[in-house]
Amino acid sequence: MKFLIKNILRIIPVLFIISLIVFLLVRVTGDPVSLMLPETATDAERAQLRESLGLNDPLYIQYFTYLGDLITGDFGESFRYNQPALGLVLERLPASFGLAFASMLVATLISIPLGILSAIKRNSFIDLFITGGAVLGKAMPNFWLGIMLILLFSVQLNIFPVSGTGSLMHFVLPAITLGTAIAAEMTRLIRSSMLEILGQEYIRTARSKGLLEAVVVNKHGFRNALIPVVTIMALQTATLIGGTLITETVFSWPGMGQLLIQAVNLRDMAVVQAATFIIALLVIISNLLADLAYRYLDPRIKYD
Amino acid sequence: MRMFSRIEVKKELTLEETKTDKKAYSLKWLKVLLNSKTGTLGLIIVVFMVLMAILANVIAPHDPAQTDVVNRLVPPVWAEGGNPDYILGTDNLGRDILSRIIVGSRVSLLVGISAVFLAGAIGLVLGLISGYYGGFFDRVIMRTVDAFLAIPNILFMLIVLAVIGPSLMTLIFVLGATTWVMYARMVRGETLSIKERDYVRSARAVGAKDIRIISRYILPNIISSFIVIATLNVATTIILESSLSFLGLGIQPPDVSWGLMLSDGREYLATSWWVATFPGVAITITVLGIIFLGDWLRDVLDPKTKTN
Amino acid sequence: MSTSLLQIDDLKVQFKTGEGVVPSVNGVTFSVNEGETVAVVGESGCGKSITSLSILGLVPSPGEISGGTIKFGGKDLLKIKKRELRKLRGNDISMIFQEPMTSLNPVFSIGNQIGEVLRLHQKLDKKQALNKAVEMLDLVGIPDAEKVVSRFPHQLSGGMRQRVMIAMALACNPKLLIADEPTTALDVTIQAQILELIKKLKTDFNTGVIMITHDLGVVAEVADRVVVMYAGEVVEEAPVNELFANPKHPYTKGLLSSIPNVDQVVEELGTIEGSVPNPLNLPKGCKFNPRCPLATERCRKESPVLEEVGPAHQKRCFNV
Amino acid sequence: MTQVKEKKKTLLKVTGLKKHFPVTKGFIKKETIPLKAVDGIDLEIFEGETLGIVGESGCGKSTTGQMMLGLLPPTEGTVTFEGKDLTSLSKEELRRLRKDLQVIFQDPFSSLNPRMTIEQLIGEPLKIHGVMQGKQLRNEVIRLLKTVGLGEHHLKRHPHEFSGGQRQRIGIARALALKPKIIICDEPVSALDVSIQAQILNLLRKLQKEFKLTYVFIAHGLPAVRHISDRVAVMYLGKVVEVADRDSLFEKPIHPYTEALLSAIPIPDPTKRKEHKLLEGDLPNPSNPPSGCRFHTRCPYAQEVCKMKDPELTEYHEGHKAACHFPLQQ
Amino acid sequence: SSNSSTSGDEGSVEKKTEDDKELVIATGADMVTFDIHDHNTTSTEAIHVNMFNYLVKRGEDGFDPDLAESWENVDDNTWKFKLREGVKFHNGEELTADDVKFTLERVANDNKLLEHGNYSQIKEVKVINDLEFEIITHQPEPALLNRLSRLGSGILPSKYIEEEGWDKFLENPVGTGPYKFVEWKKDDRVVIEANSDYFGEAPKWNKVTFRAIPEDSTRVSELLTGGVDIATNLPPSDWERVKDNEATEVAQGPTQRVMMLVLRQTEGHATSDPKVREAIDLAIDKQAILDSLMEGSGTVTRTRVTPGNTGANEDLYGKTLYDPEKAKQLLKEAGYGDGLELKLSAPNGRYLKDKESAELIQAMLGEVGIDLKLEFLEWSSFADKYASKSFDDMFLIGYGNSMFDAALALDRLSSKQAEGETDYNNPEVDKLLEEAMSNMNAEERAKQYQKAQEIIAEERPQIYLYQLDAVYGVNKGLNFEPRLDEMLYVDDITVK
Ligand SMILES: Nc1ncnc2c1ncn2[C@@H]1O[C@H](COP(=O)(O)OP(=O)(O)OP(=O)(O)O)[C@@H](O)[C@H]1O
Ligand SMILES: Nc1ncnc2c1ncn2[C@@H]1O[C@H](COP(=O)(O)OP(=O)(O)OP(=O)(O)O)[C@@H](O)[C@H]1O
Ligand SMILES: [Mg+2]
Ligand SMILES: [Mg+2]
Repeated sequence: MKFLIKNILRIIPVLFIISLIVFLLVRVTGDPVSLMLPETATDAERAQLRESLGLNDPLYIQYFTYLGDLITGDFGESFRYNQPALGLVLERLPASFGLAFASMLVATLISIPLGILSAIKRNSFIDLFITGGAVLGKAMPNFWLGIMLILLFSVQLNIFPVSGTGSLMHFVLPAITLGTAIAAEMTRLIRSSMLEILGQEYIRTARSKGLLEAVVVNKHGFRNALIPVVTIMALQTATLIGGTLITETVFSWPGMGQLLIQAVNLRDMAVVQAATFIIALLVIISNLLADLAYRYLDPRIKYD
Repeated sequence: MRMFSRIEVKKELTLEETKTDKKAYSLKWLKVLLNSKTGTLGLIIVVFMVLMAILANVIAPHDPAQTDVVNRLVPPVWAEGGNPDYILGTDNLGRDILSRIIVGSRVSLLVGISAVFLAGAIGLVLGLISGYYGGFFDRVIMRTVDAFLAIPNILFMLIVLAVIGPSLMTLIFVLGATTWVMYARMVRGETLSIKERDYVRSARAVGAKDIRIISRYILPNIISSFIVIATLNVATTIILESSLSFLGLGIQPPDVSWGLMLSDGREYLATSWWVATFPGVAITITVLGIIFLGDWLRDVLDPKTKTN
Repeated sequence: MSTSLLQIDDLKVQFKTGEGVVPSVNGVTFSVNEGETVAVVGESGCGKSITSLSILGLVPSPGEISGGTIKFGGKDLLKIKKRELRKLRGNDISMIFQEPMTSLNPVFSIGNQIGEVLRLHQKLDKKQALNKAVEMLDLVGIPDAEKVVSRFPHQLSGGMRQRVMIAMALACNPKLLIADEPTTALDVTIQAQILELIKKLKTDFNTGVIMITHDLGVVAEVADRVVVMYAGEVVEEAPVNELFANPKHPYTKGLLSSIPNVDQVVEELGTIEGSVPNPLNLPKGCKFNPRCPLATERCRKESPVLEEVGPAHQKRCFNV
Repeated sequence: MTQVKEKKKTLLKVTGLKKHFPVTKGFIKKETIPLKAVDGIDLEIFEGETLGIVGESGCGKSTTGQMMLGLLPPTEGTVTFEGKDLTSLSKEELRRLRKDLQVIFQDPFSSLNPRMTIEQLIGEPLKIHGVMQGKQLRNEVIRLLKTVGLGEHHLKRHPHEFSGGQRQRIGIARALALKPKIIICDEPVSALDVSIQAQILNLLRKLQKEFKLTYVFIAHGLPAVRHISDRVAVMYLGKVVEVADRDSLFEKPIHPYTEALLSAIPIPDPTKRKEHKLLEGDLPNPSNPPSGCRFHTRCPYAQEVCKMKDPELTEYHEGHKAACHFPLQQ
Repeated sequence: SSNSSTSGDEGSVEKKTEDDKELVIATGADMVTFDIHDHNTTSTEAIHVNMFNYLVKRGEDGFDPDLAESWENVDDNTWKFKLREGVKFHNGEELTADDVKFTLERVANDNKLLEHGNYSQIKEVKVINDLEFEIITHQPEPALLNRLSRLGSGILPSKYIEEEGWDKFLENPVGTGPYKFVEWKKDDRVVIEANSDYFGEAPKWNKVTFRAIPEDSTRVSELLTGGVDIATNLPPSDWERVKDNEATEVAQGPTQRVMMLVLRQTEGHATSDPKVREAIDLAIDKQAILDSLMEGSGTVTRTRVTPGNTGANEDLYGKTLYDPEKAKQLLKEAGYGDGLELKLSAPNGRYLKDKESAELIQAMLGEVGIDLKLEFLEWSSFADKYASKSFDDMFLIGYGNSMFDAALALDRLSSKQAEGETDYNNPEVDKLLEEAMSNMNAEERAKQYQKAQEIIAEERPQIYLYQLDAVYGVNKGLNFEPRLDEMLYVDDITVK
């Protein structure tokens, strides 16, 4: 409990810096007025809008106003949807979250067995094959893989729906698309983590007890290998969410990714800010969860 | 509690008798390299790609921007309807895909390498300061790193590029400015651990100044892990650039990059496969080469494995 | 003389590495009897651990056993099936390793790790295994055994962990216990506790013990018989008193003169010049010749063989 | 022996030396409880002598050594070297003083920068202090190498090309380069093979004679300490529990801990197998040391008072001090 | 073309049949809002038209009644309308003149609304009785009916909005149209269902879903697999594939969008020389661009006012100039014999094949010795520059015209509007446009516009390239006719 509180407290300066980054990204770099008004708007109208948005204040004042709003959860209104930006983002959260979760699941299901296998069959043909596959998985851009999967599994084979949401089947292709790169990363990681663990003395101890090799690997080895993997998995959350930007577009998945891309394109900065902030928060929370999992997995930390 | 009171003296070859003049040493390296099949392959690929980029203008059979409206979407030479003029076929504007790949290697590698350089430089300096001096700097830098890590790279880039407009320079800058955190984290971690090693203590004991300790003791000992990570990141950056192209924010024509070709060609995946496939293959091979090379470098440069 | 429990004959182990073949064990021969403690001494890298790991078929990966036999209970451990060997491990033959800090799995409780052997070999259920684990911990002198079973390795001190390792090794009443430098990582006060414990258990259970060490003090303390190794070979073997009183091999002599003694102060320690040869580039002839004060032309050309020099005393040297 | 000591002048003196490490408990956020690694030590080191410091792992030997060198700022107390208080010197002054204070580390593998050649490693101290350069420097390096039994042909090699004993020699050469007055040897032989240990111990003795060096010799191997030291200090949990000259300490220990320590050492003579006076239990956790006399939890002679009162270090004989309520011999 | 490497059995989709009462249409972008006055996107309106009705509809020639039964010009500034009786909103309320007043005055008065500029001509709506009202304009407004039959002209339920508030309306919009709102899942789908109380012909579909699928290839794949019945904006690369597929076909038709280069005539720019402008025009083979990038669909043109628009000059339509030799000649005459460097800014991804067109144009201009530097901008940056009129020599843009009137199309070329952008200044054109603006004589007005177009085509402040076609992928079981206004009236789509 104490641990949680302390970590949450540590998040505050991070959020503060994030707010600064987001603010600078959004305010310093662009003037949303020209996109918010019709082409026919007069200069006077522009000036008025600028005034009413507070864009004429000095930057630091703008920042503090913005920070003040932030604390009250007010990210401003989306001018595209004329709705509070935060609400829009939160509305999309479940879709993105579901996709991210499914992808993580896919990644885990793929990477754990393959990672372990290639570690125990180190330097064999299988290892080379899996390592090669992992590199390939990493080298394929998301959008390309997504389109290929659609062409193969939906258009040619007619197994999965092409796009959109609705059923569990709809999850399959986007989750594979998004999960592949992460699976690739994780496979490599599990492999090296496993290799390191398998060289540890307690593995030799386990063998000297007469345990089956499978037990040695899966019980004594994997539990330990999992510890660094969990951390990396958490670090992948950012990548994962970043990946949704593209995957959601390819599969017209109604999540935050699409919202964000359009918001950026239209300079709907309230939404951009809200979404960036929420995403950052999500990443931070998932890191926190990973820390918790870490503590659970590694008794050395639990009792320190 | 510090647990290891006595140092593990591990299976250390006593190399007293080994003759190790410089030449033999480099030969050994080569031997080690050739011993690793993937490492050799990686090196060959990377050298090939770099040469291709350097000599692009000389070896490209066509002007990569030259459109040929009559010969649009010509399939590669070996496929039915192929044209020997265009070995890998042409794209929707009738441009020679092979030439575009050759010339595109320039931008792709340039972006990958420069961005990594930039990010690496920022990360190295901040990581060293953070790890070596600790204290307030460290806290500020590390919280900033956390903040950056919480915002997905691609999102960061999306926003900046959309707002200030994509160009080669901004692209490199933005890629560099968002990925420095990885290096900073890694450098900081290594610095922290090396700082506690006895050889750093011994440097202090003989009266070395901070600058000397950082430059002669810490830097040389993290540089190899650094190089490994940087190498691998060149690959990641190349892929990232293609994703940005997908979002319309990557390299802008008339510049060509593999990412751009791949992204443009996606429209033809179902009908004219070669348009997107070849740049994709170029990316894959390069990434493969870089990763193999990086993995191998990891093995060779790591002093732990070196002695064994 | 009691019956021979383990008989190692002409064991050869080599490592095929990128830089060449490392012959780390090069024709090692010795035996262990029931209830007897055989100490194997030698400098770092001379092949002690590899020899002991060979017995259980645990030689790490680029290494392979390239010759010899290891007879245990009439069977050659190098020929039997993997499954049979696994049955012996932890049951008839068990091992303790040097590093108590890293030999226990950090993520499982002590009880779990000790119980694991019992469940496996004695087919106990979880509950029984746990009870037996507590019993074993008691036996090795761990206070509060009931509590300790549920702890994790990092919560114990080095000495406690080594006791846990011993408890684990002895859980199935093995006939042979291999202890690979079990006290090297421990402080003297703790080392003394552990050595006492091993001595006591040996007499209580009549277990044969192979004690690997490079501390001649430890050897003098616990061994019945001593095998001295150098560069992958046995250079001398003798009962403990005989060896200390009457070392025959120059290497053994050098070793004995080079240890400082708390009991008596000498102005200068005896030394063995030079250092252990690179296993990739072993000297011709007697492996010890470059460091040997008595080396002759013959030593540089021919390899001596292990020969009897007294009752149960063998040495590998041309000099008399 | 005692008369000799009278004449000797104190080179280095520590008084009331303490080091408390802030140990962060909890995973990320700190909740600091001090780990009392060194908790009030007074020691004197006389010119030309070797002071051995022994004690179990974690009792604060290295920490003391580091503070003596000025590498670690003490939490409390002073370190006086030739009349100058190291703790009050500026960073730059301290750096210059380093010439006189050198160190040899335990682990020959991690105490040499793997990326430097032997020439650089040994020449570096001279270069840093601007003592010499160029040809002269190189010659000096070669001379140093020869002093420690290595040769010119080793100049261009890197540490990993040497065996442990050789590396330790390189470390010694590096420490010798600046002609220091005192060398703190932090377990210089613990990591080495027996046959090599003897070489290094002999070398250290030879150098001491040759260069009139003063050593602080930290070790937990009592035989080596006895072999090399003139005086010995025994530490337990951050405190010195007994200090005396060598023979008096080994032959007539006063503190029960010293006695136990001596008894625990295996004697390399199978005919002298003896019953050990075994100590119970382990070294307690230094961040939560026992009250009163820290040794009382393991002491066979402990009584009530030991739990309550921390005994003072008292001189029982000439130069033989111990901190115990129930000293073994008076 | 050569690129038909796919087989015909891609996607085993069935043809649409009679008893299938549901229709799914895939669009490239999601609807923007249900605030009909606060968007200016055709694709949003294309959905709205099924839920809302205008007062009048554009018909074959002239205008047809919709909510308004009849209308007349009372005077230059006053139009009188009579509403159809018994029209009900989806929530059951009756349509009255008050609703019209509420709707039109809102957009006419609120300058924050995106459509304000197109309705600000209306001064007020005077309610006569429940069914009758008058629209009074500030100035004579010859194009009023054009304005009332386009984007943002749907009539809103005043009572509902006043009582429940805009937020409620936006969440649960109510109109008079043949289809009622069911749900809108942003960036996913808009679902509407048949309004059984519709005053007109009964709706043909029970349920219609508009799915937003931004990625072209995904949209095509959905069509091929039967996931959707109609896919808009079919990328040319996939036409063959869609045609080859047994159950799908391609439907195409012209749109209001004309692609053009806008040239700066400001002093100091080479493009201020009419010879250079002509040379550019002559150097570009527009038909070749259509052929190579759009599979030949689209129509070359020398005017922006295409057939179907009031004031169209059909003589300039379907015509194009291409004469690279002459272009070289002209350049030489203009003093650029040894080459000329110009800069073209173009949006990337905004219009069909915009980037590729610019690249082809670059190549074609290169042939005649113009070194064209391309600057591609992602749309929002492009829009920024557009608003600040800060393009260099020229930019590529595709204007639409939802008004179906020349006024809107040519307005930008009046010297006042052109200032800072093209700096085109021709008093004659200015005069023609000015007069036509408020000329209530339809025929004469058309003449004025046609004349202006002729001058513009000669002087080339804008070089027209071609009119774009809209291309749809359609399930073969459906009758679907693309409309010039790109609206998707679902009741016009029927099962064969
Ligand atoms: N994984 C390995 N790869 C290559 N050579 C190895 C490996 N493991 C051991 N060796 C070689 O085997 C030899 C014997 O090693 P072993 O571990 O038996 O030594 P040891 O006598 O136990 O030494 P120590 O006292 O340091 O434990 C060493 O010289 C080493 O070179
Ligand atoms: N930098 C540090 N931070 C926190 N605790 C430390 C630090 N350095 C040492 N300690 C702790 O201080 C205590 C004394 O450490 P020190 O290294 O001086 O022991 P030592 O007697 O030299 O032990 P060893 O024989 O293992 O070298 C130990 O408990 C150790 O864990
Ligand atoms: Mg060993
Ligand atoms: Mg120490």
